[in-house]
Amino acid sequence: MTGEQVIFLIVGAVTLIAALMVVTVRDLVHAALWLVATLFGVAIIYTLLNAGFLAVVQVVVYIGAIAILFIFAVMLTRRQAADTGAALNKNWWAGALLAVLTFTGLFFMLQSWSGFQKQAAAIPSGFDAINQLGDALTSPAGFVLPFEVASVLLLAALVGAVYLAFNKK
Amino acid sequence: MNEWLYVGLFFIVGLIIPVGAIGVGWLLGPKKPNPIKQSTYECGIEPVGEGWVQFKAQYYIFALVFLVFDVETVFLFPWAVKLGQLGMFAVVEGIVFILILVAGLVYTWRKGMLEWA
Amino acid sequence: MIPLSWFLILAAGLFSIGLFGVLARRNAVAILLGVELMLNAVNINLVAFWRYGDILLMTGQVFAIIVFAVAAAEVAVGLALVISVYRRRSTVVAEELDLLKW
Amino acid sequence: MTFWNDPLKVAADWLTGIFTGWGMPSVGANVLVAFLGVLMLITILMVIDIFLVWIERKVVARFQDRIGPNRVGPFGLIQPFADIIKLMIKEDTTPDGADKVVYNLAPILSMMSVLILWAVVPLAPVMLGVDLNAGALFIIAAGSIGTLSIIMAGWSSNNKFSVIGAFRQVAVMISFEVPMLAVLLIPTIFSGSMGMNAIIQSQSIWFVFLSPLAALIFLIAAIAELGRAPFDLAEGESELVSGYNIEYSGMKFGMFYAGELLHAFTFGGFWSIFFFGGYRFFGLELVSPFLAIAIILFKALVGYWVIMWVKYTVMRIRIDQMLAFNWKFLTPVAFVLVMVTALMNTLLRGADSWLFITGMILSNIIVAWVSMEIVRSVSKQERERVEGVQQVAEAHH
Repeated sequence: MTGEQVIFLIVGAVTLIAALMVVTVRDLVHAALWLVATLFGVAIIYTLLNAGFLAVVQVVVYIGAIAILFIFAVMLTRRQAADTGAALNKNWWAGALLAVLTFTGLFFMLQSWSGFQKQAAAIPSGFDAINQLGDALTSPAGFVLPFEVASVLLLAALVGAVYLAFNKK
Repeated sequence: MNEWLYVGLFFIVGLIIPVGAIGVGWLLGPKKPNPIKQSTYECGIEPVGEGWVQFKAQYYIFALVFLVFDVETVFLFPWAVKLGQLGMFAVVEGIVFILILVAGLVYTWRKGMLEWA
Repeated sequence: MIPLSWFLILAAGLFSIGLFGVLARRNAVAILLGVELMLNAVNINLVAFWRYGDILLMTGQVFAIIVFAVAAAEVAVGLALVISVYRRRSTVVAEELDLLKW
Repeated sequence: MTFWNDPLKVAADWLTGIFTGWGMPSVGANVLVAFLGVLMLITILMVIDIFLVWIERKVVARFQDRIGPNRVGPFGLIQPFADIIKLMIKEDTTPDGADKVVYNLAPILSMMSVLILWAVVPLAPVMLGVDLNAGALFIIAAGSIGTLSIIMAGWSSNNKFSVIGAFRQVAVMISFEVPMLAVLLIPTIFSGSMGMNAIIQSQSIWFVFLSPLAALIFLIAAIAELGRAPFDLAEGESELVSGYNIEYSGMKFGMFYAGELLHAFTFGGFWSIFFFGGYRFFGLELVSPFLAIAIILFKALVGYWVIMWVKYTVMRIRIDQMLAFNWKFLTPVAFVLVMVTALMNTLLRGADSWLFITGMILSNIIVAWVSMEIVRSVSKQERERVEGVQQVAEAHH
């Protein structure tokens, strides 16, 4: 077993445990903090996939912005410091069953696929992901339209969210 | 070898040093807790109510605008890296991209959501 | 080296946990946390397929970045909805929001 | 390859030789040597941090026409060690109802978020740290961890003041992150890379001469990120007692405090890297790596001094003023500057370097002038409106 595999197993296990904590702990601030741990684990997984730029973006966008927004929202929608009452609803066992079924289904479906055990090719020397990404996002043959549409999407989200949450009646 | 391994070492050492410092402080310091010492500090008077206050919704608005601009600027970094080798077309693209988002800022501003009222 | 299967299984596990969170949590904010987990699982898949496919083809990474934008938009609007509901009904428990039941 | 030309590599090779001589596999030896190197760098940083306390106290004393610490040791140099011993032997209290794990984790994360910044700082042409190609964004990523640690500290203390302080601090930090990200695009545009070393290498003309406005916006945003005056309302002593770290004592408080000082020093360093050529100084950096380290540390100290100068000169402003300043002034100006810089950079490509510099400076001055004019006319209107209201009120009396 190589060093990378050991790191993957440790990080993967921690990520999955943190994800389980996200969906089960009662206190929502704790759930948000466990989400941060999960997201950080995913960022490490990106670095193992040689996608360093995405790992940094993951930390900037998810931990720096989305997790903060979650914590703010949790604090805005409660009247006392701690959460009380059950964390899960009455039909949680059905949800658990469905989740397990999904996982087994995905697992067997993937296992029957021929590329499942594929190994990664070596990275060509001089390969710079950010440069390539800049090319892909700006060349007319690439992803110019998604690039601009993303900005329209963000604009729509901003306008919609401001309107929804703070339309004074 | 993966350069991120070294960044990981910085994370590990960055954890060890403060843990060590706090650990030494914990070993050397006295440990005599009592209820008065443990009570939360409110300028010397008895704590009133619980340690919780309702927040202004304004905090959420600023976090929201921040989130949108954060994601946008992250999009712009690959564009900026490549800009030196691209023509006018790429510049116009980026400017349109920024202007669309500035429109969002202007909307929020005009709705009076950036006021701390 | 790590085979592709490890990443795919991790992503599948993360997705299933997220699905469980969406189906089983009572608090609306917690349901959105579950959605975030599912989006992250998708992103792991996208990046893994980029790395294990043609590395010069940036489609996987571009899609992952688009997913970041979509996740940001989803969180912004989703949480705004939750706050809006909280202001009207003073609760964020999904079961108690039964206005459209009948 | 002698020791004086590349000390780190010589030392690393020597240590690797020793470790492999003990029968360690070469990969393990490499990782261990890198670990020791990181440990050494961070230990040196902590020592610098201790002296920063002394520097800060001396400088603030001079600004306020005092002498500062001068009793313990020559020029009071031993004073910070006395402070540290005091912090260490203080009792470490935890308030009732605190969330223990989160409460203890917060100062650790706060310190860590500052220390990891040094992973991407190039100290000399042969000591690049980790030359990440996403270096500029890495700073922001580390800052996000710092933001998170403040929320954790404020929330877990179970104290109203610390929660309010934390929320204000976080609102300020995330708001000013936007103009900071935007101006980081400008060195990226000029150098065509986000890597710290590439940015330094392309500064045959310091970027401050190409874009003085960007350097200024970066400094303002950095001061706000650091939560220093005039943006330190989170710890307004008279209203919030001390902000998010009220309930911390002993070494845990020390971590927040030391983290803040080192953070300011580090951002002085980043300011010099992005806009003042980092370790470059008229070719002197090529003479010896030690000289290069001295240059970058000196520039970082100058940046730190400027941050202190602002801190002890300008008074604290209110949170509404601060957020309005950011969202209604700094952010639009930063984005306009990015657009103008991108346009000019493409228009002037291939032009003579003097023409390039002149064009860039002129465009900066025009952006600054136009935005100041807009602010002036808006504030004039506002003043007239306020005076009109006052006159109406007086007429009623």
